[in-house]
Amino acid sequence: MTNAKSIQRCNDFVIKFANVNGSGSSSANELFARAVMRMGVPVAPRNIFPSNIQGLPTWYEVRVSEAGWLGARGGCDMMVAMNPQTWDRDVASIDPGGYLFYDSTKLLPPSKFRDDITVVGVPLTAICNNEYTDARQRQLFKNVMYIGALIALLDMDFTVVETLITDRYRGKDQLIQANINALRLGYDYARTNLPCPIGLTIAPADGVGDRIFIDGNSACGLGAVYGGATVAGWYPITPSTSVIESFSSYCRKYRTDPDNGRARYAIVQAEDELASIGMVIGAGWNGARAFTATSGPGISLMQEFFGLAYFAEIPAVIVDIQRGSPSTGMPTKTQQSDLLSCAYASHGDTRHVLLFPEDPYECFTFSALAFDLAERLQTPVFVLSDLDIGMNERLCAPFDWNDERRYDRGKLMTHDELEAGKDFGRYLDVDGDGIPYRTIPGTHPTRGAFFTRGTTRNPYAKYSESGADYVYNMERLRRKFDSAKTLVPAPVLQSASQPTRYGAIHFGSTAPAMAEASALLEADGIHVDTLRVRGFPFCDEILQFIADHEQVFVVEQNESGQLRSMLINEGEIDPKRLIRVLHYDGSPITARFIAGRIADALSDRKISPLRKVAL
Amino acid sequence: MTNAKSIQRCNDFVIKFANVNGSGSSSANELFARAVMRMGVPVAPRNIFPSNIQGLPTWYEVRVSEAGWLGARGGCDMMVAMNPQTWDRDVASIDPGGYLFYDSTKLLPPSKFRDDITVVGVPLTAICNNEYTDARQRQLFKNVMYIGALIALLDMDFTVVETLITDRYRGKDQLIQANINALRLGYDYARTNLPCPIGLTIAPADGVGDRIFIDGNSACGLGAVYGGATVAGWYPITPSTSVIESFSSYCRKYRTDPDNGRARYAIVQAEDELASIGMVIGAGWNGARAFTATSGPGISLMQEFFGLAYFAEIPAVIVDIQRGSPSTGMPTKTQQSDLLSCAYASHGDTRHVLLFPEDPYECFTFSALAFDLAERLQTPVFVLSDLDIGMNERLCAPFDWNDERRYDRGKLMTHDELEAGKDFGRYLDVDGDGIPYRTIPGTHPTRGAFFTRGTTRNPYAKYSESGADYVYNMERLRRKFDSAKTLVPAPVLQSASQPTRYGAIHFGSTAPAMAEASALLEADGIHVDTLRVRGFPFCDEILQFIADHEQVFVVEQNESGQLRSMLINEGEIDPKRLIRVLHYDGSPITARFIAGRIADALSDRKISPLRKVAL
Amino acid sequence: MTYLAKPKLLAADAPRNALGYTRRDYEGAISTLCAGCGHDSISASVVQACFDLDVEPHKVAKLSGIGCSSKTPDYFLGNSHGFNSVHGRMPSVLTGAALANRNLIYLGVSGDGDSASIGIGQFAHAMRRGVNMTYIVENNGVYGLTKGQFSATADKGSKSKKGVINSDNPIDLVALALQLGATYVARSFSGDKEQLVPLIKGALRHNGPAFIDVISPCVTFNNHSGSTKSYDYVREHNEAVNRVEVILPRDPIETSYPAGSLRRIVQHDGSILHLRKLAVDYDPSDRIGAMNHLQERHALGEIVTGLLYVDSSGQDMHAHLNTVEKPLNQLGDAYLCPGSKALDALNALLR
Amino acid sequence: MTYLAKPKLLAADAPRNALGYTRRDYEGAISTLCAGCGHDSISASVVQACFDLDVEPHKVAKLSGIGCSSKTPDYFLGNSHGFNSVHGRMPSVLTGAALANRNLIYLGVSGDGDSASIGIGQFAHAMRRGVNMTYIVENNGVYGLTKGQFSATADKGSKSKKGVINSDNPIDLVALALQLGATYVARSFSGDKEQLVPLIKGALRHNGPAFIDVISPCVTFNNHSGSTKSYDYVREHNEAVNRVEVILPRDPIETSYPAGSLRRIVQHDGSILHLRKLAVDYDPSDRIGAMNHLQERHALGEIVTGLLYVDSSGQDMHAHLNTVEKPLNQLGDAYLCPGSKALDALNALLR
Ligand SMILES: Cc1ncc(C[n+]2csc(CCOP(=O)(O)OP(=O)(O)O)c2C)c(N)n1
Ligand SMILES: Cc1ncc(C[n+]2csc(CCOP(=O)(O)OP(=O)(O)O)c2C)c(N)n1
Ligand code: SF4
Ligand code: SF4
Ligand SMILES: [Mg+2]
Ligand SMILES: [Mg+2]
Repeated sequence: MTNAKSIQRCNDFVIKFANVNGSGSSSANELFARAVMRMGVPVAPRNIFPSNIQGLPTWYEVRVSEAGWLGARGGCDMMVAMNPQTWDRDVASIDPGGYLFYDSTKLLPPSKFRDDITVVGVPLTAICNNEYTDARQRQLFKNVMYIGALIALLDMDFTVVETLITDRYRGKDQLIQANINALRLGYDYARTNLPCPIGLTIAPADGVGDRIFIDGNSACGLGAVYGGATVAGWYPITPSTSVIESFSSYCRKYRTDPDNGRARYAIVQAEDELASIGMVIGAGWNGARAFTATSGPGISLMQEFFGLAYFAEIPAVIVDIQRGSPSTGMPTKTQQSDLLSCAYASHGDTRHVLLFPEDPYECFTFSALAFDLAERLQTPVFVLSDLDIGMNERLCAPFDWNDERRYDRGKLMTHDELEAGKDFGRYLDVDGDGIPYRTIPGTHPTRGAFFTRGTTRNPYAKYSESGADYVYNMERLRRKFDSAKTLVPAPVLQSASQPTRYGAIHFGSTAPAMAEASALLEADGIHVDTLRVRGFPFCDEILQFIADHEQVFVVEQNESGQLRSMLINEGEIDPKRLIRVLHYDGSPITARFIAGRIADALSDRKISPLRKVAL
Repeated sequence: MTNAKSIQRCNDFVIKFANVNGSGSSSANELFARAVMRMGVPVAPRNIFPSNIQGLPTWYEVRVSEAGWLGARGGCDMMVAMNPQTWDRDVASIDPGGYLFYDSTKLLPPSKFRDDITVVGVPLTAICNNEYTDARQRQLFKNVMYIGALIALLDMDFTVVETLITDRYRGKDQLIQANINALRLGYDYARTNLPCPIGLTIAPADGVGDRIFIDGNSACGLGAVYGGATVAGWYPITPSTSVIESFSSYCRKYRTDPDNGRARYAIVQAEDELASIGMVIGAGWNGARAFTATSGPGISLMQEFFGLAYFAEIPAVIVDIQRGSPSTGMPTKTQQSDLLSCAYASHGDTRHVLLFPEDPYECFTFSALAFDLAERLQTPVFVLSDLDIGMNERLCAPFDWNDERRYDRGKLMTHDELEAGKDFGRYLDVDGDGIPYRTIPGTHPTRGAFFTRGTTRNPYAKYSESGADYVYNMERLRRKFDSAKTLVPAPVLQSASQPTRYGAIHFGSTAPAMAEASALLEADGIHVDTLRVRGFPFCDEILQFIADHEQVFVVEQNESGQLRSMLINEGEIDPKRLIRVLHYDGSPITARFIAGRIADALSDRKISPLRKVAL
Repeated sequence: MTYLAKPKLLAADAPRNALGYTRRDYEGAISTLCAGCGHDSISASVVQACFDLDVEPHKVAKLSGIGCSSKTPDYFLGNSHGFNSVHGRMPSVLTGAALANRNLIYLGVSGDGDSASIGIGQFAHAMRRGVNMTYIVENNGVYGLTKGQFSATADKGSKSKKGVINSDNPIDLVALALQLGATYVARSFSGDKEQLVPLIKGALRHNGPAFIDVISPCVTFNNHSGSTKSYDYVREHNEAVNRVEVILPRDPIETSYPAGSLRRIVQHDGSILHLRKLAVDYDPSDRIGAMNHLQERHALGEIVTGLLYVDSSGQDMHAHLNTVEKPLNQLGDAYLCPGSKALDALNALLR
Repeated sequence: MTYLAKPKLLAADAPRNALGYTRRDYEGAISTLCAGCGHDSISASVVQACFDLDVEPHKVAKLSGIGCSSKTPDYFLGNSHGFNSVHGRMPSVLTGAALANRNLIYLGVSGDGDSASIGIGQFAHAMRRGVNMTYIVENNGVYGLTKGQFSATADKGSKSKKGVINSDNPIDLVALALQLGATYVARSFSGDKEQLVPLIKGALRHNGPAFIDVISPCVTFNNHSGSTKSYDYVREHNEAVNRVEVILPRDPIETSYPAGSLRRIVQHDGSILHLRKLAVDYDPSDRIGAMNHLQERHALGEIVTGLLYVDSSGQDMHAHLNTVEKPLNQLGDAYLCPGSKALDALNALLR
């Protein structure tokens, strides 16, 4: 039944699981991905799920790549079709020569299949039904069972999965046995009834190294713990909710006072996003490190408060897990489309500090760093992650922390300095960096108290309606923003194998696809230097990179080229030199897409952007 | 007591009244400005007031200009110093050779004066105290009294003011008499005890023509009435509140059903701005013309709803009277700093239609037009006025209306079309302009109903999470926005007296200062073509104007050059070609400032903007 | 699931109402909610109520916020215009819609998170403004769509599925509605259609703000023991004060009932509410008494259901605003635009 | 007016409190409010209360929203940190501040527009969350700073200065506070310092959410006849249920009073509230009874003032969250950062 031109690949293919939302398949699928990783083969899984709790279709796409490409690839070499609702499109979506795995309990007419793919059937339901009586069990173990079958079909190491199961349910021996049995049932059936392995196989390798496997939101939550956050005000919204769930579970683990079991943190689920950010600002004003996590709609609701924190100069950290927008948009799809609404948040002239993590490692690092920056700069700092990074497990460098490191509380005027009579002007620029000193409420009985407000005031925080005071303040805020350029993470340069006139700028979750795209292009003899922007305001290296290249592609996952607009405005760049490469349909960007667009642009020289696609 | 080098000018000077907030001086001062206008001399008054109800200093600056310059001029030829609190700065702010008018009842030491100005004292308090017993009367009539004195000092026509008073208090004869007596008291005192006239005089002229004298907010409210607005949801905020006050009083006047006295309109003071815009969107969805008026903080709070209206394509009109920002900023000062937060309002990729009125005439016209555009384009339309236009009376062309004109309800699918079986796809682009058809709830018993949502849906308004549907929609929205280019008012070109390589782009309340600046520059032999932008998206003429000039100055009243950023982004313009001329201290921009900046730039050729003042 | 095509066949003998519509004509898209979700029963009750009242579907506007509950308007009245707005802001959007056209029936559907958490302000102000609407909160004590966090209606001390105990005081939307001026206030249970359907009918025929708090268990996240919004808990603690029957003017003249047992309330539009007293002697016209009763029973852990308060004499927002009879969205140019003459006259005054 | 320098001279014999501070040490910048504004009297009462309680000024954090009322924190306690946040959002900002440092005294000042209109949601949720604060609403029934529009506390039927009649139902913040879980609820009148000062003192010493609604006439926009928030109206309709006296632990042992006439409540921090009953026989420990009384009297047009409800056993937000004693904003790196070892262990689990 395997046919001639069927795909033959080892450690380099995409397998997709089609399931029903809420059917408990995700943990089984995740088990599969981990198994691949444990065998030393880099793996990149992605959930594709609806904005719904139960009953709608979901997919779990696993990219296996010994070469280490972790971006979405596109296409599908093998489909595990467990959802009747989506059978037709699932079958249609298999690459020619690919494989279809299905539950062969019910007979399906040939019309339901394709003759250019290999069909692998296992009577999962039948097996389950005579193994288990309880309906929920039948459902759950069916999932484990197809994993078992896949182990055989892909020639994987059974013991690896066994160990995973044992680790996961440590202590619950019954559960362990039950799962392993189900696994075994599927494995044995395949071994005895199907030609194993098929053309797609997974062989032990050592492509993983010491990397860890975790989702970005968990990493953000952990980063907030390490960054010293003690207060979180939040409101649930997909895809950011798990940031707080992670923060609270890590806090329970690391921040529970050993002596009395009390909490060294406070997490409050607010009534909405206005209250969440209000709490963060109140806590920041009062000297605690505070943050919130949200997504697009929350960013819109917080605008007024962002302006207050900016103008009154209060530290705050906002983790924005971007999703398909505008409005409610595509709440369970990914996008990088909140840059403008964060960078220039709130009415009037404002500029905000942004950080762009590329993966869970940077989600951890930048989330921790954000608190230092927020206190150093006394302003809101935004960590702009997205659903692709945030809600998918990703292989990344292990987290590290330097125990010598101390939190940078920024310019805090102390009780003793005040006592010694040091001049305190809350909004006074004492050393030219635009950053004034602040005091924490309660610092000194008679000195250092001031009145915080969103209105104009003089350098000594006294209410003022004088244009001169206003301009002094705005110019200082501008200097302060310039000071931030050297504090945000520097960009990461990836030079082509040989000097080139072409460059590409990207950021965040585009990184893995960009890296792979560069390789694809190199293979075609197209050389492109790439620069990954990691922070805003933009430091000089970024502008230099643009100056050094004749044409620079700006690769983004939004419709209007938001980073490009910011580069043009902040860097005074001629738009003609920056070419948009935009992917924004809600799916993660792929190397194929990027390479294709760049190649096209360079080939047919249609490189000057068209008016109609202006920002 | 008049000294040699004192200023001698007729119909061309600035007189400033320094008063205390809440002392009832404003109506007297306004009387003065109107009198100048009635004498046929163009006049431009401006209130300078604090964010406070009573007791703080206010100023009323009246520019008298037979040449017709209505922008703020700067400087002060005569100060009417009625506020002890601010005496010193007021005296100091008089131009050398200028005049000081004060209440000479209390003797002041010479140190309180200057010897390079002419001092004119009238014992106002003394006169009042032996004329009136009631304290409030003493206060009020003192104001009228100094106007009387000014009539004599400036050689104005007493009867003109008499008539004004008679008109104002028509029917209240006692009040008329009392006021005229007070006026007379001041007038006679001056005539008999002071050398009249002084060097500043007002002579009859015919510089006013058929122009009218009204503030921009009243004009916006009237425009909404003419534009067919029936629903207003609002929340009080300075400086926008009077837009609604005007709308309601004009509605009472023009929209009260003659038969039964019932209202052909509904105005609801909402609990906050989120509710205001929510009501507007609900009403727009249901087929009524609805609007709200607000200012910066309101714009920030409405962001989420703007995104909904944009994405769900619901007509809405927002009148934004801009004020000093960010945050609470300078709530009683003027600025043009909400462009970015309106143009790209809400998270995700959005673009909104903006209109920029220059004066009350355009406030009226554009407010009315906004409702046609909102329904034609099925999207929010923003009228961006500001405090300078909105809260000051301004001479402008008389309002006009073409009775042939019918409201453009846009693409509405009717009951009969549905009945006839016409295909209805709520989000389907049937003719390439990107604008779909809509139905009003209740249109047809069994056809045309659809479910409105902020999530992605297919062209037939069915819920969808498909990337293809999303992209179709985003591309259509882009086409729709392009369609708007030809619908917004075209820019106004003012060519220099001779061909020039230099151009200046400006908008809104900058207009009068820009016009005067051009004249000043022409006088110095500097020729600049000016283009006044009146709408966003930008039509081709604007980009052509930029293309046609080597250097283009972009004159704005904000700190970052927001219009410039939009021009660069939307027009793909090389930033180097656009030079910022920014005034943002909260005071209205002046011709002196603009001309000075442009002259400097052109002289010392420091014309390429510096990195550090990027957007 | 929207993915499954909806069976179109219809029994020939399906009952039809006065308009000739069958129940099917009041249904909507197929629900995508979890099997057993209380919200689906409420949708069914709305369908039944509209069918019984011979409501013309296109004369109904259904609006909601965001949440599983707010999705439901997609699942009933497919021939009515619907608006799934933004989270917590349905009341303002509905208010605007009601201003635009006073002649439609406005049905607002929301959740406890949507109305008691993010939306509490708009809820409160819609009530006090007298918006003529039926406001249904599908109350499950949690945020279903975001996977089960406590909402503001969760009782103090109740346990989440993950075992967390809620320490905040609950917001009782019925108590608020009573306090803020709703003129028809009821509470019911999604599991009791017999009680719910007439309550919805009465609300749809009521003039002014009608609020119904429907306890609607979330089977996926809040149906465990320790929850006070589970099917079991509500069944055990449900204390119905009365049963309602809605009689339309066109209905046959009612037979007489033993005095005292029945209370007859004629609504603004001529429809009649028959209230059959249950357990306690309860006076639904005494607002303060109602609040008192509610609070006392709540203190005892009981859930008071039924028509708790009704004032059929109340005025609605349009009465306050004294707007014309004709819907504002139907006034022609001539009625709205004062024209050029008026403008010339005005110009004259401004010189 | 901030423009006038403040006279610095101070009578040598000015009374000093236990900390050696004079009343002047509790004052702030000179008020810029209208002469006669009720708000200024409240500021004076705050000054008096803090002076009497020997509060260390720098241990107080004063927060407000936007409005004339919200400006007042600038006019008292000049040695306390203040935060004039954004309109209607003081409660969330204060909540965050309270989370950061549990050891300061939190004084939230707001207006009726700030709290009952735009801020009603945050008001409600701060109460139900049990934030340990004194929340004062300076209630004048209008938006003073924007020139006199009705606020949501304006009574139905009351007349605006421009002659408009309010047709919306009023929001009674005291009734809401009682319903939502405030554990110290009072109403007073800016014109009655004798009543107000002790109420503020009791609130400042209360553990948990203490709410005081102070009717504070706006002389400029809402002091005319037809207003139910004018000095005259409030004086005529003020019905005080009790008088409070706050006894600190360090105060001399109190003399005995005739039984019944006096009620003694010991607060969490040892301070004692002496309640002297007035007119009616009123039980300030009966929450439901309090709501009932309030509503009944309101129906009669009376304004019930005094300490309406107090529960000295209540737990505050920090108790709910079980946070450590030491303020979170004072925990050093060592207490917050798990360090590299923990991280290595965690990495191991993630492979
Ligand atoms: C501004 C905003 N914040 C958060 C969300 C995420 N969100 C969607 S539904 C929901 C809560 C819904 O709870 P409820 O109203 O009780 O409805 P239920 O799902 O329980 O029926 C939240 C927080 C959102 N959509 N918009
Ligand atoms: C977001 C926002 N909307 C509107 C305003 C304008 N505004 C300032 S104060 C105020 C109302 C204040 O009323 P209240 O809280 O009762 O205080 P009062 O002045 O009466 O003491 C309003 C609407 C604002 N500052 N911010
Ligand atoms: S999650 Fe809960 S509320 Fe949402 S559909 Fe499922 S059962 Fe219903
Ligand atoms: S306007 Fe009213 S509230 Fe504001 S300061 Fe004046 S009197 Fe007080
Ligand atoms: Mg819920
Ligand atoms: Mg007020």
